[in-house]
Amino acid sequence: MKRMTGVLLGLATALAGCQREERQLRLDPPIADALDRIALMPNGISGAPPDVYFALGKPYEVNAYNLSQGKRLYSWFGCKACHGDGQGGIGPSFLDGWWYYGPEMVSIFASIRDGRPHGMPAYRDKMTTDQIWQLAGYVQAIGSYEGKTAAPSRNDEKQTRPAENRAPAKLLFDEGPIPVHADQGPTP
Amino acid sequence: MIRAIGKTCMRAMLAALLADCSGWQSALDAHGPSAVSLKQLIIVIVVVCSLVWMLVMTTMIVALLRRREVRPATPSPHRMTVAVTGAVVATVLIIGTFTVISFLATHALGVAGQDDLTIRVRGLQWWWGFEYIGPNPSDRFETANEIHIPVGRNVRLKLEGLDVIHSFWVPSLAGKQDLVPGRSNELTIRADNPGVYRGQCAEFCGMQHAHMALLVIAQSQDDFDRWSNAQRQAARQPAEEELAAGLQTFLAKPCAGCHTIRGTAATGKTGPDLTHVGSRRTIAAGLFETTRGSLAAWIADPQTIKPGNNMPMVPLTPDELRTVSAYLASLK
Amino acid sequence: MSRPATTPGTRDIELQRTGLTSALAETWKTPSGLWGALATVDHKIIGRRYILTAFVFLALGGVLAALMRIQLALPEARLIGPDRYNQIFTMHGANMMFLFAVPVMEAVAVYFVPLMVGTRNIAFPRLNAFSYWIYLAGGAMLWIAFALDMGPDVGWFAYVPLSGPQYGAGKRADIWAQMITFTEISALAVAVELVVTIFKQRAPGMTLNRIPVFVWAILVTSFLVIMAMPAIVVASTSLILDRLVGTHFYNPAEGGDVLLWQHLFWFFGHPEVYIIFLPAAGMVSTLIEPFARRPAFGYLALVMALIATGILAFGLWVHHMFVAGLPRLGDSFFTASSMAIAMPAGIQVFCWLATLWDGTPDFKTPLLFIIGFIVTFVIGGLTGVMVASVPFDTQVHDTYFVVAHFHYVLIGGAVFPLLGAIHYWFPKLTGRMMSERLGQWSFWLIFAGFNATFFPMHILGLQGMPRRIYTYQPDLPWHGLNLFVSLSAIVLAAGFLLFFINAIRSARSGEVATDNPWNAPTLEWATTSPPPSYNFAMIPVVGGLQPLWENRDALSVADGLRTDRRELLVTTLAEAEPQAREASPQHSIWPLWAAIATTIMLIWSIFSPWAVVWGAIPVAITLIGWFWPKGTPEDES
Amino acid sequence: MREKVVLDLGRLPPHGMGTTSVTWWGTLAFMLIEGTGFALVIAVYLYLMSLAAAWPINAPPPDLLPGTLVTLILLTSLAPNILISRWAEQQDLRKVRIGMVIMSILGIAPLVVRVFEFPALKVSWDSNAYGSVAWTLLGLHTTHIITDLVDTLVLAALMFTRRGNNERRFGDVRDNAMYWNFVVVTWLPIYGCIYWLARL
Repeated sequence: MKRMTGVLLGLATALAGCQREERQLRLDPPIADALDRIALMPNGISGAPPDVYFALGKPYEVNAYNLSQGKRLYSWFGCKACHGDGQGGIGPSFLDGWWYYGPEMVSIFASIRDGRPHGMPAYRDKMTTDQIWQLAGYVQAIGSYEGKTAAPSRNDEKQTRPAENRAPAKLLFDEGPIPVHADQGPTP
Repeated sequence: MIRAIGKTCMRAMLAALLADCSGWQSALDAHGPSAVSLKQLIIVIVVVCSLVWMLVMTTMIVALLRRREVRPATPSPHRMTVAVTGAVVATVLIIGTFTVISFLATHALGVAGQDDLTIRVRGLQWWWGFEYIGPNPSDRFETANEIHIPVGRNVRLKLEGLDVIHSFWVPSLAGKQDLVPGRSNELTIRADNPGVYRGQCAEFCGMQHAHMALLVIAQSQDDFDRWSNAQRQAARQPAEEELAAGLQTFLAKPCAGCHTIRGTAATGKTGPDLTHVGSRRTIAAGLFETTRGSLAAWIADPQTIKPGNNMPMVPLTPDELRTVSAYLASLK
Repeated sequence: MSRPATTPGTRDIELQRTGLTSALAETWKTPSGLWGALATVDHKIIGRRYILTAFVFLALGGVLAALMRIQLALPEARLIGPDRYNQIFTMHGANMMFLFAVPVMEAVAVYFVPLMVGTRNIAFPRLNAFSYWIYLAGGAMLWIAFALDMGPDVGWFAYVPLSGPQYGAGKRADIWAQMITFTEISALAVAVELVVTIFKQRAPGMTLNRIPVFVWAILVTSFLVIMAMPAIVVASTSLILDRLVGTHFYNPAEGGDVLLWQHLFWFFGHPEVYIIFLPAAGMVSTLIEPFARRPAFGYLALVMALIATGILAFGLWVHHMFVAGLPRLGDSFFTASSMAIAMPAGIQVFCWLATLWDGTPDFKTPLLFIIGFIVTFVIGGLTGVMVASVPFDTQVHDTYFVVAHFHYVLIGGAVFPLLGAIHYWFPKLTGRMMSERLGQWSFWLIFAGFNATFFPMHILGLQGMPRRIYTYQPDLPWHGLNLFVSLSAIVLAAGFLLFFINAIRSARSGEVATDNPWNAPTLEWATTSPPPSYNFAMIPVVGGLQPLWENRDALSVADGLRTDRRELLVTTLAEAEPQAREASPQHSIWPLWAAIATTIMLIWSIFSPWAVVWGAIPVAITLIGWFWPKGTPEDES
Repeated sequence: MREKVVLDLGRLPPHGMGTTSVTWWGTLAFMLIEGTGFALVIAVYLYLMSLAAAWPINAPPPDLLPGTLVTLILLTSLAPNILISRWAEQQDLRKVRIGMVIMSILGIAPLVVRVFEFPALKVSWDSNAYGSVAWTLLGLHTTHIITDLVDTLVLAALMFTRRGNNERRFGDVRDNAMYWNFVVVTWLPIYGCIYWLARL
């Protein structure tokens, strides 16, 4: 029942306005909860996001506002401490074309929500579902090989790499001759 | 229908007239030296300008309605020169005086001494962070959206723009000054009478520019010392079990990710410091009076109350909501 | 110098009057049908389009204003959310400044300057066509973006960092910046055409001191456009670069500066106000003559005032930044300069009053609008003097006081004269008169509605109501006045509605106009209403400031121009002595292609920097096609 | 209204050259626009320079060689440029044709060197504000060289067609030459800015 309403509401929102620019400020609780129910493979790598995610039109990948909110959260929740601006550090890099758990949104969502072995903490209790999805979308955008037009531009800070809308991962990868992970191609 | 509109108009006019110099966020309701001098300047200039306007209007009305005799429509160069020079001289005199008095008034503004109370003001989307700085580190403490100042003392505000440009403006005390990222501005305010003065961000700063207010509470030195001592303390450990439960919820849920409550495990930095949130008159940057109810409403659905602000809607059970709001209200 | 006469029977002297007009009509005609509509280079057709489009944007901007007033009528109203509201007030400002105010003034000039200086077409007529298409494309882009929830939401001033890469999510700010590029291209193009037309195409004998004041105003305005608009082009381009390819013009962390934007923006933004006001002042000086039934008082003073304003306009941009924390001493200098600009304004007002005093006023709608203009503009000017004072400004800056101030200057100072001018020139635009009765009604509604709407905003500002807020809390003492303002706005809207109805009805079925219904003195009234495609069968020869008043029985003209090709007269800059018979280009479709190519390049470059490279190729091709000679008689020499 | 003929324009030339032609004035107006643009970007350069603690911002000053080379090429191009406008005035088709070819070459040459000038700045447009403004200045001037080069090439082609021998074409050649002078002259302050201010 709840899922049904969620899906319906999702469809409604999907129909309203331009996907890229529309700013969904308030995620209705039923949808939020539906979005939390991802089906993950047993090995924790990849899986399927809930139907409502598609009903909404993959808002966290294509919507500029969500992506920029994700960028905000990336610095607010201290992701930089381990991952830098995506170059990695204590934690893995997002720019080298190598995703330990795959580049799918669900995997990234799961990594943030439930944490991962070797030090990635779970943010389940620190962030809301909406926020985790926004952050996941942004993290995926950092490592994306084609600069999405919806991806955020640079911050008003010291620059450590080109902004997400310029596909830093691709630039780094092209820098060659031997990419960071020789075994990985530009389409992971 | 028509009558209804008429009535509303009348009521509106009346309200306007009554409201004229009242209001707790008005340049015409001055309670500090610089605001007072600004008010005087405003009145002088407005009066002079009104006189000029009436003069021009009378000239025009006479010009339009005077009875005229037939005469060749050729301007005599003499009258013209007289006319133009007259206009020039008059204008020069008036604007010259205005320039001089505003220059003097500018110099009167913002004269700060050494022993001043200093407050670091941080403008953020869409709330105000305040950090009291004293001679020794132990004096410093943080609060948000509300400052208390001792009456009759200069207070130096160090204005820092952190995200976008905001503008600090408490009309009853002083003119506005912008908070510009990458630059540091200063503003000195002083209140001569105790009272609560409202201010508001005056530079468009995005989605919730309309709801970025602050309160300045001017009180006697003793009251101020009492208040600042209280603010320096960490939050008291909740004794009652409901409040303890509230604290638990606060720590277990995302709340602690963004907010600090000194003396607890909550050390988030991106939201306002809530150590003594219960002691503040308002929440959500001047949106509501602080009550258990308003706190609960705010926590339950911040995006409906203040759309676009950075506080997420955290799913809570009714119990959690009750206890956490009770706990926050108790943080005096 | 003297060359063999061209093929016999093609010179106007050799023809009878009827033969002459039909020959000219044949040479200057715009081809019929859609093709003709797209390819025309007739300044009158393009000017009329320009004016019409600008008024459509005025109506749209008015709708936005109405929405804002509905939202603000009551505290904490929930009709419009903050996200939409920010788009709405940004659209309102950008639309009114860039798509209405500046273009409409240039549009009126495009239509009337060639007529008032007695030539047959504007200089560079194809550029003129191009500029219109570009303007149309820019406006369309902005409004389509708004419809897609993609409208700019950063204010018409687009201050960084709010509009910058970090805080301006999506493409909304880029839409704003690119709309600027569109409107600047068209404005600059028109400015060039007008300057050259006024310099080189004046009728013989129209020496500098015989140029109508309106034409002078347009000349000064065009120079303001030429000197000021590059600043906003630099600003918006650097903003797009910051957002798209990560330059650091406005990033303090990497050596950029936030206030640099404000300097660039206001270096353009303040002259912008005079780009809007000066033509209006020129209109007043021109309109006042037929309705005071006497020559304008103090021609020299009026012209000098225009020029002085134009120069001072560049010396006071900082008064928009008094609270940004710049050195106080510099601020005081800008206080002085900002106040100094009140002087030329004062002189003009005085000359107008003197004209009315000396003349015998004829209270037709245009004169009513002039009177309304003086009443409101003087208020706007005086509040301008107020905000020019630094300390005064620290209390009213970014409050409703300023909103009231600039609406008094822009509506009272520019729109009132414009509406008066539309009533006055309507016969020349359409060949029909506007209804006087409706005109009077619309004037009184607009005048009353305007003052009731905007005067209370002064008080609201002093009571501490900031600008650009989408709502306010009930415990603030503003709701009474806000409700009153919103109700008054209905009257104002009704007035404008009546004006539009009047214009549309009169254009269809108004009383047919004679050549010179107002007995006006300037050259545009020396030809038919509306003028023929070639404007004048024979180029008039000017002997004074009021050509049609000096010699009321006959108009002195010059002959000897060819009728088998589009030919007009080039005269000297100062004395307007005939220099050459110059050809004027025929209609061409290439400006449209060029405009389309440019539009594609500009919109594409919002999304990818490579658009500038690849998009430039079609632009170059269309331009070559445009300028490649086609062997028309106009190409002979 | 009756008309009284008081002036005969029949003896006037059917086309004006130089200051008599509207095109000349139009070119002048556009030069004024672009000149203002250049001046503003230079102003931005100076403004950012005045704010910076050290200038250039953590980058070495740019290499002098390519920029100086471009300057020399541009300056040498002035000579044939002035000649061609004189030939155009004399309506000497043959010389003008030769001149247009030379000018086309002298238009391409600086572009070739310009390719090496960008790396010689030794800073990327996205590394800091100094890089941004330096690249913008250089890019802005490069677009002007390109536009005038295209114009020159088209005119050159035109001069070899049957439409070439036409007073208007010669007028266009002169206006084009005038515009090239403008492109050269505006380069000098930009050159001083990019290469010598960064060395102060």
